[in-house]
Amino acid sequence: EETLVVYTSQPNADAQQTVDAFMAAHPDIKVDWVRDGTTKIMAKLRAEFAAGNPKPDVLLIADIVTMEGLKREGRLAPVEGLELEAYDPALYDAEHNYFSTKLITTGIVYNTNSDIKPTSWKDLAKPELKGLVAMPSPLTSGAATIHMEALTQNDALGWDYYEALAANDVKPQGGNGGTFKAVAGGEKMAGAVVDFLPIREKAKGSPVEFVFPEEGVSAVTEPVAMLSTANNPEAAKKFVAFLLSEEGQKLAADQGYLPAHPGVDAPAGFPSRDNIKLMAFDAGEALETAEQDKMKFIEIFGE
Amino acid sequence: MPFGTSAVWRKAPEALTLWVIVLAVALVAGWPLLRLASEAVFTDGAFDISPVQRALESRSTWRATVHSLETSFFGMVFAVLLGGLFAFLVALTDVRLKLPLVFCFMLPMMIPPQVTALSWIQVFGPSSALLNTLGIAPPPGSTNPVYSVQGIILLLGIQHAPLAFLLLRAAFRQIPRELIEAARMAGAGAGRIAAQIIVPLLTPSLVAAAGLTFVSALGNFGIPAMLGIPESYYVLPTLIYRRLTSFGPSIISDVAILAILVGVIGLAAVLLQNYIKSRIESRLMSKPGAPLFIPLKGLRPIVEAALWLIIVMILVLPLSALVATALVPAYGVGLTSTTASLENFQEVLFRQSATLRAFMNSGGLALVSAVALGLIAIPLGFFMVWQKNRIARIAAHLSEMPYALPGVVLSIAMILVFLQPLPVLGISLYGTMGIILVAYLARFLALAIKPVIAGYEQLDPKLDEAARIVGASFFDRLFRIAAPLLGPVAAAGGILVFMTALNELTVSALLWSAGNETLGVLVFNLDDGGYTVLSSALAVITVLVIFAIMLGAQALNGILPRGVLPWTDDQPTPHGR
Amino acid sequence: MDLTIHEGEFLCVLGPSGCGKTTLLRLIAGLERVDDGDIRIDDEIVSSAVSHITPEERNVGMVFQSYALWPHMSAKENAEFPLKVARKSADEREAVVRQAMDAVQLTPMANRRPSELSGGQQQRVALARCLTQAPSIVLMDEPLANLDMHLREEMLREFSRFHKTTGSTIMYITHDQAEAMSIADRIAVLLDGKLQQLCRPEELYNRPVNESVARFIGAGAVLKAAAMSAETVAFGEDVIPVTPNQSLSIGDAAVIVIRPEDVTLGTGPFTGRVSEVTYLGGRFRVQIEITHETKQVELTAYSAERIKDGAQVAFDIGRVWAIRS
Amino acid sequence: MDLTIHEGEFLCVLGPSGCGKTTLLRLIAGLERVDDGDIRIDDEIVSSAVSHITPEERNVGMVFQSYALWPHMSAKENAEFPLKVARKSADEREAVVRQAMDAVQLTPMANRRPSELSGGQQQRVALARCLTQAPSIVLMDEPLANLDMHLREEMLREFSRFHKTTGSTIMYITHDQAEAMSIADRIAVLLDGKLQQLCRPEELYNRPVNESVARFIGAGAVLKAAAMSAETVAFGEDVIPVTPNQSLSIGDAAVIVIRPEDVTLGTGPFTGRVSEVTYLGGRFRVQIEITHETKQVELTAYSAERIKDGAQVAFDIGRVWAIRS
Ligand SMILES: Nc1ncnc2c1ncn2[C@@H]1O[C@H](COP(=O)(O)OP(=O)(O)OP(=O)(O)O)[C@@H](O)[C@H]1O
Ligand SMILES: Nc1ncnc2c1ncn2[C@@H]1O[C@H](COP(=O)(O)OP(=O)(O)OP(=O)(O)O)[C@@H](O)[C@H]1O
Ligand SMILES: [Mg+2]
Ligand SMILES: [Mg+2]
Repeated sequence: EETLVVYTSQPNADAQQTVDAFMAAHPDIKVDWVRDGTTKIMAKLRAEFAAGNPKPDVLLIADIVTMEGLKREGRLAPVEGLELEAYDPALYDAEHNYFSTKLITTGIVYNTNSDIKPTSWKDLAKPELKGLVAMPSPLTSGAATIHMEALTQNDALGWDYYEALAANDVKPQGGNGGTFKAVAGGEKMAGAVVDFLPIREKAKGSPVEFVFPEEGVSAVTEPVAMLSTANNPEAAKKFVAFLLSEEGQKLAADQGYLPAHPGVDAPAGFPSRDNIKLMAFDAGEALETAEQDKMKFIEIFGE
Repeated sequence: MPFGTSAVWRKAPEALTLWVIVLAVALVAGWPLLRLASEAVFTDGAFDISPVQRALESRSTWRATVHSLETSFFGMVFAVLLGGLFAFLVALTDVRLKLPLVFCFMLPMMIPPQVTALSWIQVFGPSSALLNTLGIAPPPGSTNPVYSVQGIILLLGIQHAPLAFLLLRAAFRQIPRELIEAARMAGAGAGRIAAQIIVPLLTPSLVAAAGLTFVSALGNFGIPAMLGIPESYYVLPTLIYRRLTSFGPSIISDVAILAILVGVIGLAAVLLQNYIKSRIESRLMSKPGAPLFIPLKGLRPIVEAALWLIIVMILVLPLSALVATALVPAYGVGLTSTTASLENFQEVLFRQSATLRAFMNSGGLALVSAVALGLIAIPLGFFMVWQKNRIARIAAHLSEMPYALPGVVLSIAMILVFLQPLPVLGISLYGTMGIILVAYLARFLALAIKPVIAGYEQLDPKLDEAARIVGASFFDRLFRIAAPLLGPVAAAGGILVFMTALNELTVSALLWSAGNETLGVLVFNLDDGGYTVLSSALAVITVLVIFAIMLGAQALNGILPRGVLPWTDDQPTPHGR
Repeated sequence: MDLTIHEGEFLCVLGPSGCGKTTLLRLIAGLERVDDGDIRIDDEIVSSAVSHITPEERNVGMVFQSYALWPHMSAKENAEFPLKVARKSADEREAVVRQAMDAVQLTPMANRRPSELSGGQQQRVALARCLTQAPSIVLMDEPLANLDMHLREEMLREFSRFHKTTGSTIMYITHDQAEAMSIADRIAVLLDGKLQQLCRPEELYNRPVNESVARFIGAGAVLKAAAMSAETVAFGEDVIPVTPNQSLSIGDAAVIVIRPEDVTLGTGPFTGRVSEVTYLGGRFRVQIEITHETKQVELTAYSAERIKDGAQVAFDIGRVWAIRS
Repeated sequence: MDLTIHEGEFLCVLGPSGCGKTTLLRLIAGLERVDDGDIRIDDEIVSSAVSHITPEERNVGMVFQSYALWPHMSAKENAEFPLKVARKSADEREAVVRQAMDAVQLTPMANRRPSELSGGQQQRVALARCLTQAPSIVLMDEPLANLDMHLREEMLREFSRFHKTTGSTIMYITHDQAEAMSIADRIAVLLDGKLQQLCRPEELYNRPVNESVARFIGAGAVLKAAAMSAETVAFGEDVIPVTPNQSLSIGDAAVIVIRPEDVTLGTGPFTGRVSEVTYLGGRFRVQIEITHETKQVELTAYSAERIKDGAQVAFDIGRVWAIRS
């Protein structure tokens, strides 16, 4: 029996489902998995690098910027022979080092008690919402970093937009969970947040609404990659292939995420895949500018 | 008389014990920290001071340092005041219902800090079920008042007050009443007695309590993360966390540098403690005396009411908020008779197999850590205080560092050291429960030995001398004099370790692996994944389990030695009546 | 127990170990509450089953048997504390403390902590603390137990001086009977939890009220004997004179108290065997074994010269004290 | 200081408070290390600047001045501990402890904790603990300070018995000189950190080696006087006989030691004014003021009768002790 070690930032239940489904498809492979936030998983992995003995074969984390960084350090190994035809080339690395598995978009959430219902990113900078907007900090959340990069790469928004938000008394609220809680709890009326939280919780009765703003959304794509130090590259490849297969993509949809595969139906509560407009995003550029953008962010929001 | 020949053999057990303990401490606490520190100054094997310079030049580093100092300091002051007040009333006066009172007072410490923070947020936010029912909820959109420096200080204080309480209660009990009576006879009023007699007499324990609560607050992540980050108020642990999010290859060295900064602050605190202790002689002289006892008379109902009000504030309110959240189907839904259900409990208890496993794992880890550390504390204190052994002293000081560091940092240090198979033994702890255990041993060492050392410091060393005179060997003195005298304190420390380890999150977060998940990790992961209601349900279950354990231990009280259970009431009897 | 101390009196309390002397002082100080009965100071009830005035309001000073020094304060600070409490000016404190430290001969060690002092020095700090407080009632629990003879005498002289100048009432526990006799106005004897006798030292020594007190106070033999007349008791085949005692009449069973001073060695109608000789410094204590009422009993006498153990000695007995038993 | 204790000897250490008696015991017990010099037991060096045998290996027993009882053990358990340490069987322990508790008369309180005992009872627990240990060398630091006279005597008798039956060497600190004289084989006098004299009690009392010892031991006056012959010294306008002393020759400056026993009141060539009379129980101490070498000095005498303060008395002085000064 082979053992495959997976480090993932998927929520627990999702990770368990994914692993169970994979093991059902490959009964000869036993999967050991570790789940934690992307930051912690990366800290753990970094420590393992430093100690010279990284454990995982496969990495399944939130964003491609991190993957890009690892790729440049030579920590990843390309996986060949996958069926990638259906996928948007923007969703995987040209050298086949990492592959997006789903789309977790960052849009706008608002409390149903709110007087105004924002439909555009710019609405968050309106005076009616002064002091009432929450957003995750890129210093805490990987998704928020991508979001910042996407918005600042966008000509229509750019840093001016962040300046306007800062002027509107927006204070970055930790991670997505914190932002969502602030809005759902009524402390804030609106905020930028990843899609699945409000969509799921709304279904259970939480007083929130999620909108895909007209400028488009940023997305983290939960890329999967095999490490160059993988002990079990064969199984790793099978795992990657499984996630990108239709079966794997259906699983993501069942879990309540937008699948990366355009041919797989979006889960309930999401608009159809075609109606979701993604903002353009360049991971390589993001990797280069991320550090200094964070500094800029700090300057603007005065941490 | 055959002195000379046997001397070496007679001393062997003593020397052996000392070295075993010192080496154990060095292995679990010293080595990882050293390894971590080396990461700060070595980049790819080459000595490189530039990351240190960068970190020290960064303004955010200094701002976070100042924030850390202020929250830890005031958190400590608050914890010592609150814990000291309870300790005084419970140890020396005739307030009734001491058992439930202490029980309830200890509970906040058993609740993971992030859960505490969460529940306080829920209590005071605009959507607070409680405040809404009372009609005094702040309007939607107003900032939650607990998101503030004061909020952080308040919660750090409440979270750690039980630590101060336990240390000080034992100390209050040891004050011979005649020292207080002498002051009363001189006409001194209560205030003066408190300030000029009791406080100095309590010095070792007060300093230990202050040190422990300060270091706890310094290393606390959950509270400043939940309450500070939304307000962009960073302390060192949260700054470290933020650095972790930079993902780049420099994380480890950045983190190591900040960790060293925390370590330096912790060390400064230790040195300051030593300085204060050396200035104030508070060793009681050994003529035994009956303990002090203060009847409250007419004040008793008022005092009792005030105590219970505090309990309501620090325990019932946040806990009920937590329960309320656990009962609703989704976060933000109001708790009404129609929305309330036990669905979340069923989900975590019966549908998620990890829950049961996590309880077993955490329980086992906590138990082993508590017992092991309780056992180490007694000889370590013996060597350090009664034998005035320098090496033991260094080991004891070293043991405080891992407690001051943020858990993430400690676990990184653990990975750095224990990833590779152990030399000689050839087994690898990484990816097993073993590494979590080692990390727990390192982390909670301070919690276990501080109370014991403070206990030793209040006792007259003549008690040991008298035993040496009658020819008692090292083990005789350790087991028959030191252990019974310090046993209750050590056990109390061990129970603290157990309770804290059961809920521990930040250390195990990086160290767990599939099948080895701990309770704290489970609670955090649920919350982090957006399942706040499930995580609340699990937190409620955890509190209930702890409650049950405490009750179970209470049932065994009859067969346990006196004073072992920290919450039990061994009320001093008024003598001569 | 009913015990009245007069204002300005120096009262010693004598009693065997564990008889409740310390407890008595604690009751008077207000450190313990009474279950029954009452304690008055200046005719005011300070303790009773229902009311209780706290120690700090009583202006009572106490030297504890265990000293109760505050380990965190230097000798001087310990002594200064009552003055600080009384809000005395720094100058005044300085003067009073200096005087007290001089009185107990601790000025050179004024800045040491109690743990750096010898046992006797610690006890002297406790004394100094009591002196500075200068309370109207002073309770002392074996304040000189750890001091050498000369220091003891000086301290006693200091207490006398203090007693006279301040007019304070002193209640003093000691195990040294000679000390008690020498300093006390009156002595209270506590036995079996009861006050047995309260009177002037000479009366206590010469006329103990009952057998237990007679045995407890002073040395010597306490023997059963029958009263032969109002002024004689049977002793062996002889009679010996007794101090006239109202309560004693002919034929009464009595106990006689033969103090060492009542026995004169060398000549006399009686003879006995020396069973033990102990040097006491300057004189010897001689135990003489005789037969009295068919039992072997021992008398005690003092002798200036050493007498050989086992020797037969002649002796006479002076006028002794007899109590109806 | 050079001090040799013979095996099986009962040695008392006398010295003023704070002179280092406790420290001496602690050095012998091995609780303090020596800076210089050495300590030998049975000719083996146990302490020196370079080597140090630990207290637990010395088989030395000690009664601490502050008792050092273990608060978590009952009185009985405190006493039993040395036997447990010596791995005695339960039966044997039981028997020995019972005997020791009986000896100190604490059997009824055997199960109390030290904090529930009176001061004297605590001290007796400390004694019992030392008795059960039965070490070959026993160090006692004022073991009877808190006990009443009778208990003290019984304890002394118990020590004597213990001393005789076990043949152990005892070193005993006390402030009570009569106690020291009565029990000690030899007495060591420690003054100003030096061993001044080490000899048998009678010799110490009668022939102190120097002025300081003379002042410290016993009561009485120590006066300067010129030697008139080998057997007389000038006293006022008269001469008084002195005990022959080798070291003294005519014309030497000397100090004379006039013990109260040397002064006979009533008749004699000298007169003085009674300045103070103190009752001691059975006898009075009388202070007589006289002029000696142009200074007012005080002599001490004992009297069986009370003498009026301020009266003029005639007195004689017996053969006194003179030391070359
Ligand atoms: N821990 C200490 N530090 C400094 N000096 C000390 C310490 N302990 C005792 N001393 C001093 O050493 C001297 C000798 O003390 P020691 O206890 O031996 O006296 P002692 O002869 O036993 O007196 P006492 O009869 O009063 O008990 C004293 O002057 C005392 O002040
Ligand atoms: N805390 C206590 N609990 C119970 N009994 C006590 C306590 N303290 C003292 N006793 C007992 O009360 C009795 C009286 O004690 P007290 O201290 O008054 O005696 P004392 O006359 O001062 O004796 P000593 O001369 O030995 O100091 C003793 O038999 C003692 O055992
Ligand atoms: Mg007493
Ligand atoms: Mg001493």
